[in-house]
Amino acid sequence: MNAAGTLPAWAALLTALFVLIGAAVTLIGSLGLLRLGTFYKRVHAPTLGTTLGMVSILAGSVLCFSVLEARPVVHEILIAVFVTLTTPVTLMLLVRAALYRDRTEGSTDVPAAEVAEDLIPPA
Amino acid sequence: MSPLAILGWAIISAQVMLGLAMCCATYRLVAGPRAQDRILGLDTLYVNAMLMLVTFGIRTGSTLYFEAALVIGLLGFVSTVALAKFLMRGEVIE
Amino acid sequence: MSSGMPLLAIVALPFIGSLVAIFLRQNARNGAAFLAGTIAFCCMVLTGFQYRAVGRGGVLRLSVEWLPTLGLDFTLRMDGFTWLFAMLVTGIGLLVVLYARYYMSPADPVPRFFAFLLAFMGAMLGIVLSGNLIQLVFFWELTSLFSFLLIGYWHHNASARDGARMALTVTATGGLCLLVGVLLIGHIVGSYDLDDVLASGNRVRSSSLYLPALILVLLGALTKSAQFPFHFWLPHAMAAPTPVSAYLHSATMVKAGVFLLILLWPVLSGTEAWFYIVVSAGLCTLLLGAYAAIFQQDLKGLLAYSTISHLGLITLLLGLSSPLAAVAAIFHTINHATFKASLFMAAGIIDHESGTRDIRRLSGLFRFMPITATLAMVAAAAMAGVPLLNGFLSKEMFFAEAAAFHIDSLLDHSLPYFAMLASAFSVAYSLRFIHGVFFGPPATDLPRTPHEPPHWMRFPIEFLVLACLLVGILPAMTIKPFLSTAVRAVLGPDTPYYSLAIWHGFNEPLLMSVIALIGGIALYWALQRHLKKGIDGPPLVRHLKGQRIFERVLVTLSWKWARSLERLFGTQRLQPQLRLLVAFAVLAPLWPLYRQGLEAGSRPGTAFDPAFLLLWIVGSLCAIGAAYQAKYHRLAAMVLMGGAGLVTCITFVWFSAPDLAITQLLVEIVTTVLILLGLRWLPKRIETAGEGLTMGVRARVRRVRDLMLAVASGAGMTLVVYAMLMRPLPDTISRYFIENAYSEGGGRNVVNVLLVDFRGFDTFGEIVVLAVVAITVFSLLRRFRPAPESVAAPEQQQVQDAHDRASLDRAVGDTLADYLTIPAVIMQWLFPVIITVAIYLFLRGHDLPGGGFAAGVTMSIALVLQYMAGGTRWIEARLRIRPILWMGLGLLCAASTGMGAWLFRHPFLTSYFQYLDVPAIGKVPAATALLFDLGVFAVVVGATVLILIALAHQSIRNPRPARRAYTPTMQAVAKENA
Amino acid sequence: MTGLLDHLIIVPILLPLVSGAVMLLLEERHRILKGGIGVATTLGLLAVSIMLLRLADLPPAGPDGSAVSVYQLGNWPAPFGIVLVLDRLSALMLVLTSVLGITSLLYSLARWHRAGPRFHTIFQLQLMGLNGAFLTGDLFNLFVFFEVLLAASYGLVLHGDGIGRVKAGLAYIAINLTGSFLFLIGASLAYGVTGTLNMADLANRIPTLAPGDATLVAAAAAILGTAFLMKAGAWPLNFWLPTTYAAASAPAAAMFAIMSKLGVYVILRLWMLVFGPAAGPLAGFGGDGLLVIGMLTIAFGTVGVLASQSLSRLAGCSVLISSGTLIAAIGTGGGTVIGSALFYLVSSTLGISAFFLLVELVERLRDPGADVLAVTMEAYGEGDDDGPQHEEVGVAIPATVALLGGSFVACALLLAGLPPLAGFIGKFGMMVAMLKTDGATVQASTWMLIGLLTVSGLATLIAMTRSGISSFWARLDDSVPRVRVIEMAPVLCLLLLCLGLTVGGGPAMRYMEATMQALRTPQGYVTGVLSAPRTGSNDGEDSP
Amino acid sequence: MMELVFALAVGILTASGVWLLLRPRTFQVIIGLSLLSYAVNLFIFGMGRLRIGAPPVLENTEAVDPALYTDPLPQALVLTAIVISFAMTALFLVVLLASRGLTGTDHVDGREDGQ
Amino acid sequence: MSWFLPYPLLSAALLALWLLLNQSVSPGHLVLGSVLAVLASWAMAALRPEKPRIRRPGAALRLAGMVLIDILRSNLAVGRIIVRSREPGVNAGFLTIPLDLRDRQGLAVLSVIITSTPGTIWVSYDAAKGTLLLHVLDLIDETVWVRTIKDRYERRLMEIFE
Ligand code: NA
Ligand code: NA
Repeated sequence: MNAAGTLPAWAALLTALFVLIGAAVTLIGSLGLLRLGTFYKRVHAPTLGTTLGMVSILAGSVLCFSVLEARPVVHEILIAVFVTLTTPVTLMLLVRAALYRDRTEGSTDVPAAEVAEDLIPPA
Repeated sequence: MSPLAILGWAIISAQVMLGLAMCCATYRLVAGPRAQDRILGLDTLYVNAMLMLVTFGIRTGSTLYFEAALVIGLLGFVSTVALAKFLMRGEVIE
Repeated sequence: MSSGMPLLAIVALPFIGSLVAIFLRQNARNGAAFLAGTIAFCCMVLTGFQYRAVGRGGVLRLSVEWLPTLGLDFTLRMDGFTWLFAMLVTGIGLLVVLYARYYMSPADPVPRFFAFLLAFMGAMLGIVLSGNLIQLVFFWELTSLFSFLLIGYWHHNASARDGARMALTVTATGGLCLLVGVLLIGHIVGSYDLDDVLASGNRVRSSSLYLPALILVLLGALTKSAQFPFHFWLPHAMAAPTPVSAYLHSATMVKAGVFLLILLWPVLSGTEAWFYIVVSAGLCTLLLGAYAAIFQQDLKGLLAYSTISHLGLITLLLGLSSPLAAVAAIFHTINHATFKASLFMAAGIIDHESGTRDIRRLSGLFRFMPITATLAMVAAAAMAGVPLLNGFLSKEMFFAEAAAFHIDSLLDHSLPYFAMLASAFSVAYSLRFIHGVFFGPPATDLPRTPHEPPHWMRFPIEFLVLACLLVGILPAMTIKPFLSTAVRAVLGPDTPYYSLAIWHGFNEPLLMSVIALIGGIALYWALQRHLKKGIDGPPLVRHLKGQRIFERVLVTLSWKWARSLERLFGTQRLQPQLRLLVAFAVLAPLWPLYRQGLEAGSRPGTAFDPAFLLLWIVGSLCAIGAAYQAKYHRLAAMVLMGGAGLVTCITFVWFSAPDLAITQLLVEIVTTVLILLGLRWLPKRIETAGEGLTMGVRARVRRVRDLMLAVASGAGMTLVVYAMLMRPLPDTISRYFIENAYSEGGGRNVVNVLLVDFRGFDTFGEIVVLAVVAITVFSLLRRFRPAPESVAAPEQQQVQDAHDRASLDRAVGDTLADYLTIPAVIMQWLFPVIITVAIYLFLRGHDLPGGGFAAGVTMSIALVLQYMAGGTRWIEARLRIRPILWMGLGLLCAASTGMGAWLFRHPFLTSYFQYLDVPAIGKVPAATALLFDLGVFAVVVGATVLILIALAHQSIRNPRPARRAYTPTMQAVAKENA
Repeated sequence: MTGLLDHLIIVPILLPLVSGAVMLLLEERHRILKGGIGVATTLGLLAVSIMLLRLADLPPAGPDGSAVSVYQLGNWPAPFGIVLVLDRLSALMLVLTSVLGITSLLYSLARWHRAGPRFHTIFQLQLMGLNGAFLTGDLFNLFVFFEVLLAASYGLVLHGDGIGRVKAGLAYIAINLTGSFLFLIGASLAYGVTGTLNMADLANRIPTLAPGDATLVAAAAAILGTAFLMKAGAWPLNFWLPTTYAAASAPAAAMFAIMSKLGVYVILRLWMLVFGPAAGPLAGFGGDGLLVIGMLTIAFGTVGVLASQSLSRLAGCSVLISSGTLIAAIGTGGGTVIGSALFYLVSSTLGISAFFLLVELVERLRDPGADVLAVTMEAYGEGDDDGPQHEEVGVAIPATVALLGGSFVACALLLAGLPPLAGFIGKFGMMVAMLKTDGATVQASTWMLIGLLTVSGLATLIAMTRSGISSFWARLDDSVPRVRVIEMAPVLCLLLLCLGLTVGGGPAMRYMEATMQALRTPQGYVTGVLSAPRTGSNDGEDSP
Repeated sequence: MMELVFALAVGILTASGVWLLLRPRTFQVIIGLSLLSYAVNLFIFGMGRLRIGAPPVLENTEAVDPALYTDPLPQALVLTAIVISFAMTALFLVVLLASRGLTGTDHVDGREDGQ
Repeated sequence: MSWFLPYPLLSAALLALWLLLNQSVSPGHLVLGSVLAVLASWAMAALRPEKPRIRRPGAALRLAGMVLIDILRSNLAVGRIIVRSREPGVNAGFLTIPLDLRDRQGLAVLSVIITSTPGTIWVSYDAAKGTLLLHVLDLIDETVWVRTIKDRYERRLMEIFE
C-alpha cells in the first residue's frame, strides 16, 4: 500500500466496494464450477467473472489510479474489451467440442445430430 | 478504522476471494471429469488470475502490473482455444 | 667426446628409407631391396667408423633439446657395448635384406615389407643408441609396433594375425611396465639421462622404490626377450616371413630385452631380488625352451623354442651378477645372433625350395641342396656347442659360471646340473634339425622339388657360418677386441680377466660339455621312437599351452569381464542415467552442507499473505496433478502444467517482476500450442486394464526409489531457497545497474536495460540459441516420419467428415466451417490488435515492462492464431512468411548494431542514446539498444513462427510411413482397430 | 581501444555468427557457396585464434603485470558488465577449436553437409558457442554460451537423421537439459550468496565470506561441478556420451571431441581461480572428489573401450578415458601436473577427433558402397528434394587402404599414449609431475593413478589392435573403398599436428607450463579483469 | 512468512518435475522438464530475495536509491532462462515425435523395457 | 484511398487502442499511433476478410447499452442460481433457434452477446440451415428465449449489418 496513501477517503471506500463486489461475483462464478452438475451448466459459471466481476474490479482500478495520478487512467477498458471479445471464442469452441464428444459417445443428454447413425468411428 | 485501512482489508479479502475462486477452478482442473471440464477450469483460472493481478496493482498502487493483466486478457484465450480445437478436431492447425 | 652427428644419421637413415620405401610402387621389389640394402649398408659403415671413437673406451653423445621442462633431451649415445650391438643390428640387417630380396615373392607388396623392416631397424638402433631411458622406452614401443606389422605381414593368414596380435600385446604391455619402471628409476635418480643413471647404481639399489622399479623393468625385459612365463608369443610369431624371424627373433627384437638387462646391469644387478628373479626366470626358460624345442615338428618352431632357451641362458647368466657371467652373456648374445640368424635363413630356404617346414615330411634333403645342408649343419653344431665353433666358447663360459659359487642357495647349487641338462637338450634338438631334415631317405611327397637356392640368397648364410667358424677357431684374432671394448663399456673398472681360447685344459666346463654332448646324442637316439610318432609338442607339458591360456585370459579379462563390468557399472538406458545425475546433484551439495551445517538467516521475512498461500495451493495441486496424469492423460497433464505456469507468473508479479510475468505468460501460451501441435503426432496411450495391479516388484521398487529421489530433491531445493531467502542480500553488482540504468543506459526499466545493454551479450547468445533450435527443429521435421498410428487424419476429423458425407445437405468440411466460421471472425479482428500490442510492448520495453522478446512472441501468437482460425493453406495463400529470413536478418541486425560501436572505437555492443528533437512532436528517444532489440524481435518472431509452422505443416504434407518396419506394433494396431 | 585489432578478442565469436546468419539468407540450393563461406570463415577463425595465441603468449606488458587481455562488452567494466578474457588457456582452446573446426568442416564437404538443411549455419554457430564459452569471464554468460553450443550440438547430433541418431539425440538432450538446470541453479546460488557473476570477482569475494555463506557457495560449486562433470563425461554421469558420440555423424563427432573438454576446461578454470590457495576455508574444495571421480572415469572408460563392439563406440569410450585422466589430473591438487595435462588435452583431443573422422572411412572397408548408399538413403529419404544427389567433391585417393591403416595405427598410438605421437609425452609428463613431490612420500592415490593410466593405455591398445585387425586384416574381399582427398586430408592434418607436437614438444610444453603457472597464481587474472580500464571517457554514452 | 511458501512451492515443483523426469515415457519427461523449468526460474528469481511492490523500474531518474528497488539481475537471468528453456522444450518435443515415429514406441529408450 | 485505408473504422479503433495503451494524446503518439494503425490495417487487409459495413452506428450504441443491462441482470440471476438453489441448473437445456441473420460479422457480434450474457451460451451454428443451437441455464420457457434473441438482438443486428 505504498502509493495509496494519498487516496481520499471516498475514493478508497468506493474502490474497496468495487473490488469486493467484483471479487465476490467472481468467486460465485467459480463456485458454480463446483456446484453445477454437468459441463453444459458449468460453462455458464465463469461468465460471471468475465463480465460483472471483471468490470467491477476494473472500475475500482480506474477509480483508484485516476484519483491517485489526478488524470483519467482508463486503459483498463482495454482489458474489458479484450476479455469480452475473446471469452466467447473460447467458450463457443469448447462447448461445441464437448457436444461433439458427447454425441460420438452416444450420450442422450445432448441434442442429437441430424444423421446420428453416421457418427460411428471409422473401422 | 481509516478508509485506507478498509481499502487494504478489502483488497486482501478480495484477493483471498479470488484465491478461493482459483481453488474452485483448480478443482475442475484436477478432478475433471472430462477434458472439457479441465479446459474450462484453466480458462477460469486465467480470468481469475488476471483479476488477481489487477487487485494487486491497486494494492501496490502501481500500474506496472497492468501489462501482465492485459496480456492475459488479450492472449490468455489462445491456449484455451488451442486446447478446445484439439478436442474437437484432433489437431490445432489444419 | 667427439661429435655425435653420425649417430643421428644412423638412427634417422632407416626411418627416412622407410618413408621412401612406402611410396614405391607395389611391385618395385628390386628397388625396395636395393634401397633397404643401401641404407643398412650405410648404417653399418657409419657405425663401423665410430669404432675409432668408442674403441678406446670413449662415449659418443649427441643431445638435442626436446622437452626441457620434463628434463628430457633427445640424446644419442654410443659406447663400446652399444657399438657392438649396433653393428649386429645393421650387419645382420644387411644380410637379411639381401636374403629377403630372394625370399619374398613378387606377388607380395614387397616395398611395404622393406619399409617396415627399415623402420624396425631404425627403432632398434634407437633403443641401442638412446642416451636416456624415456627415449629408450619410446623406441622400445616402436619396435613392438613394427614387429607387429612385420609378423602380420601376411595378414590374410589367420595365424599371422593372431601371432602378431599376441606379440604386440605381450611386448607392449611389457613396454608400459618398463615405462613406469623407468619412471621410478628416473624419480630415484632425478634424471633420465643414461649416464646419470649408470652412475647412480648404489642410490637406486638402496632406494625403497628399488623393488617395484626392478620388477617393472624386468617385466619389460622378460616379455621382450620371451622369457618364461612370457615366452609363448615367440613360437606364434613364426607366422612371419622367414627374413623377419631371422632378423627379429634371432638378432634384434628379442635381444632388446637382453640388451636392456645388460645396459642396466650396473645399476640393478647385485641384489638378492635380482638374483632370484632373473636366475629363476632364465633357468626355467632355458630348460623349458630346450625341452620343448626337441619335440617341435615345425622347423621354425624348433628354432623359436631354441631361441627362447638361448635367451634364457643369457638371462640366467646376467642374473648371476658376476662380471664374468656378464662377459659370457654379452659374448653369447653375439654368437647366438650369428648362428640363429643363419639357421632361420636356412629354414627359410628349405621352406622356400621344398614348400614345407614340417620335419615329419622333410627327409634326405642333403642330396638336393648339399651346400645349404652343410652350412646348416655347421650352424646347428654351433648351436649345440660343438668345439671349434663360436657357440662352444660361450657355452664353456656359461658352464664355468654355472659351476661357480654365487649366493648360497639351492638354486645356485643345482645350476650346473640344470646347465648340463639344458645343454644336452640343445644337442638333441640340433641333431634333430640336421638328421631329420637332411638325412634319411629322400622325401617324395614334397609340394616342390627341392634344389639349391640362388647363390645370393645363400650368401648371408655362408657369411654368418664363416663368422661362426672364424670366431670359434680364432676368437682372439676376431671377436676379442670388440668384445673387450663392449665389456669394458658395461663393467667399467670392474672388468674381470677372462680368456677367449678354444683350449683351457681339462677342466670342469670341458667335462660338462662332453657330458652334455654325449647325453644329447643319447637322448636323441632314445627319443627316436617317440619322435617318429609325429606328435607335435613336448610330452608332459604339451597340453600346457601358454598361448591358449593367454588367449583365454585375454578374452576373459578384456572382453567378457569388460562387458560384464560395463553392464554392471554403466547403462545404455536414459532413466538410470537421469536418476544418477539427479542423485549426484542432490548428494554433492549435501556434503558441504552436512559437514558445516546450514545456519538460518537473519533477514526479516515478508508478512503472511493468505492469498499467496491460496495461490500456491493451486500451483502445487496443479504440479502434482500434472505429475500424476502425464502417463495416460496427456491433455490433462498439459492443462495442469498450464495452471502451475500461471501461478508461477502471478508469483513473479507478486514479488516485483512484471517483465518476467509477461514473458512467462507469453511463452506459456506458445508452449501450449506447440505441445498440442506435437500431441497430434503422438498416438494415445491406452491404459490397459489392471496395468497398475500387475506391476512387478521391481517396478514398484523403482517407483518408490524415484519418489524418494523426487522428494529429496524437492526438499533440498526448499531448504536452499529458504536459507537464501532468509539471509540478507549481499552487496551485489546490481546496485551499479540501478544507479546507472538511466544515466548511462538511457532506460528506466532496469531489467530491460540489463537485457539489451549491461548484459546484452547474454541476450545476444540467447537469440542465437533460439535460431539454432529453430533451424534444428526445421531440419528434423523436413524428414519427419510420423508414427504409423498417427499418419491418418485424427479420429475426430474422420467422424466429422463421415457425418458431412452422409448428410444430403452438407459437403465435406462443413462441420469444420460451422465450428470455426464465427470464432474465426473474432480471431481475425484480433490480428491487427495483437500486432499493435506487440509493437507497443516492443517500444516501451526500455522504460517499462516489455521488450523485444515479449513483442516477438506476441507477434508470433498473432500469426499462429490466424493459422488456427483459417488453417495453413488459407493463411499461406494470403501472407508470405519467411521465418528463416527473419532470423537471419535479426541476427545480422543485432550483430551489426553491436559492431556499429567499433566505428566509434568502442567495444562491441556499446550503446548510444540521445533524445532527438522532432518538430511538433517533441523529444523522441533514439537508442542503439532499440535497434539491438529490433534484432531480438526479428529473431524471436522468425524462430517461434518457424518452429510452430514447421510442425503445423506436417498435417498438410503427404504422410510418409516410417522406413523401418516394426511388424509387431503394426499388427497390434490392426488388431485394435478391428 | 584504438584500431580494429583491439576487437580481435571478440572476432572468434562474431565471425562465425555473422557467417552463419548470412548463410541463413541464402537459399538451400547454394550449397557450394555456403561451403565456401564456411571454409573461409573457419580459416579466418584459425588465423585469428593463432594471432590471439601469440598475443596471449606475450610477456605481460604493463608494470601491473596483468597477464590477461580483457574485452568489456558494451564498454561496461567488470564485474558489472560481461567481459571476455583472453589468457593462454583460453587462447589454446580457441586454437584447438578452430583446428577441429576446419578439419571437420572440410571433411563434411565431401558429403555430410548435404545430409540435411542448414548444416553450415549450425556448424558455424557451434564454433561460436565453443569460442564464446572459452572466452567469457562471466558465469552466467558461460551458461548462455553453453546453451548456444549445446543447441548447435543437438542440431549436429541429429544431423543426417536415422533412428540411432534420434534415439541417442533424445537421451543426449534430456540429460543436457537436466545439466543446464543444474548450471542455472548453481550459478544463481553463487550469485545469491556472493552478489556477483564475474568469475574474477567471485574469486575476490569468496575468501571474505562468512562461514555460513561459504557453505552455500560450496553447495553451489558442488551443483555446478555436477553439471560440468556430466558434460566432461565423468563417471557415473557419462553413459550417454559414448552412445551419442558414436551415433553422431563423423564431422559432428569430431567436433564433439572438444565438447567434453569444455567441461574439463570450465572445471579447471573455475577451480583454479575460485578455490585456489587464497580461497580461505574453501581452498582446494572438492579436489579429492575430482581425483576419485577422475580415476573411476578412467577405469570405466577402460572397461568401455575393451567392451566396445564398434569403432565409433570405442572412440566414444576413449573420450571418457581422456576426460577421466584430465579430471584426475586436476584433482591431484592442480600442481605442476596441469602443464602436462594440458599437453595431453591437446593431443588427445586431436587424436580422438582424427579417430572419429577416420572411423567412418574405415567402416567403408567392411562393406564398400553400402555405406554411401545408406547415407544417401538417410539423407534424402525416399526422393526428397534436397538438390543434386550425386555431386562428388574431390577425387578418390590411391593407396587408400595403406593410408587408412597408417592413420589407424597413428590413432591407436595417440589414444593409447604410446610413442612416437604426442599422447606419450602428455601421459609421461603427467606421471613425472605426479612423482615430483619435493621430498614428500608419493601418495598411494598417485600410484593408483599411474597404474590406471598405464592400464588404460594398454586396454586401448588391445581394443584398437583387435578392431584394427578385424577391420584391416581380416577382410573377406580386397576391394578398395572410395575415399576422397577431402576426407583423408583432415585426418592426416590432425595426425601430423600430433606428430608435430612430439617433435616440437619443447615449445609446446613451455607454453603449457606457462599456462599452468598463470593458473596457479590466479591473482594476475583477477587483477587483470577487475582493473581493466573502460574505453573512452567516463560519460560513455556522450563520447562518440 | 511468504518465504516459506515460496520455498515450498519451489520444492513441490522440483519434486513433481524430477518425478516426471525419471519416468519412462517421453511425454512425461517433457512435462517434467517444463515443471522443472518453473522451479528453476523461481529459484533464480528467489536469489534476488523477495520484495513486494518494488519492481526495478525507475520512478524518478535523479539520485536513484537502489534500496527502493528489488534486485533486477536475477530477473534478467530468469528472462534468458525462460527463452532458452522454451527453445529446448520445442526441440525436445520434436525429437520425441521423431523418436516415436521411428521407433514405434514412446519409451525414452526407443524400445520397451522387455525388448 | 481504399488501398491506403482499407478499414477506416479498424484504423480508428487501432489508433484509439494505441492512445489508450500509452495513456497519452501527445502529438508524438498521435503520429506514431496513426502510422501504426494504418500499417496494422494493411496487415489485416492481407487476410482479405469481408468488409464489415456498419450502416447505423446509432443503433449499435443502443444495442450496446441494452446488452450491458441484460448482462448485469443475468449476472444477478445466475449468481442467485449458483448460490441459492439447492440443485442449481435443474432447468438447464438446449434450444434451437432459426436465425435470419446471415452476415458473418453480425453473427459474430451476436455470438459475443449471447455468450457474454451469463446463463446463455452459443453452442453451434448450422450455416446450411441457418439454425443456432443454444444452451440455457435457466430454460423454463423456450419461446421467451427465442423471442428475446430474435427481437432484442438479431433484429437490431440486421439493422446494423444488413
Ligand atoms: Na624328417
Ligand atoms: Na454466456
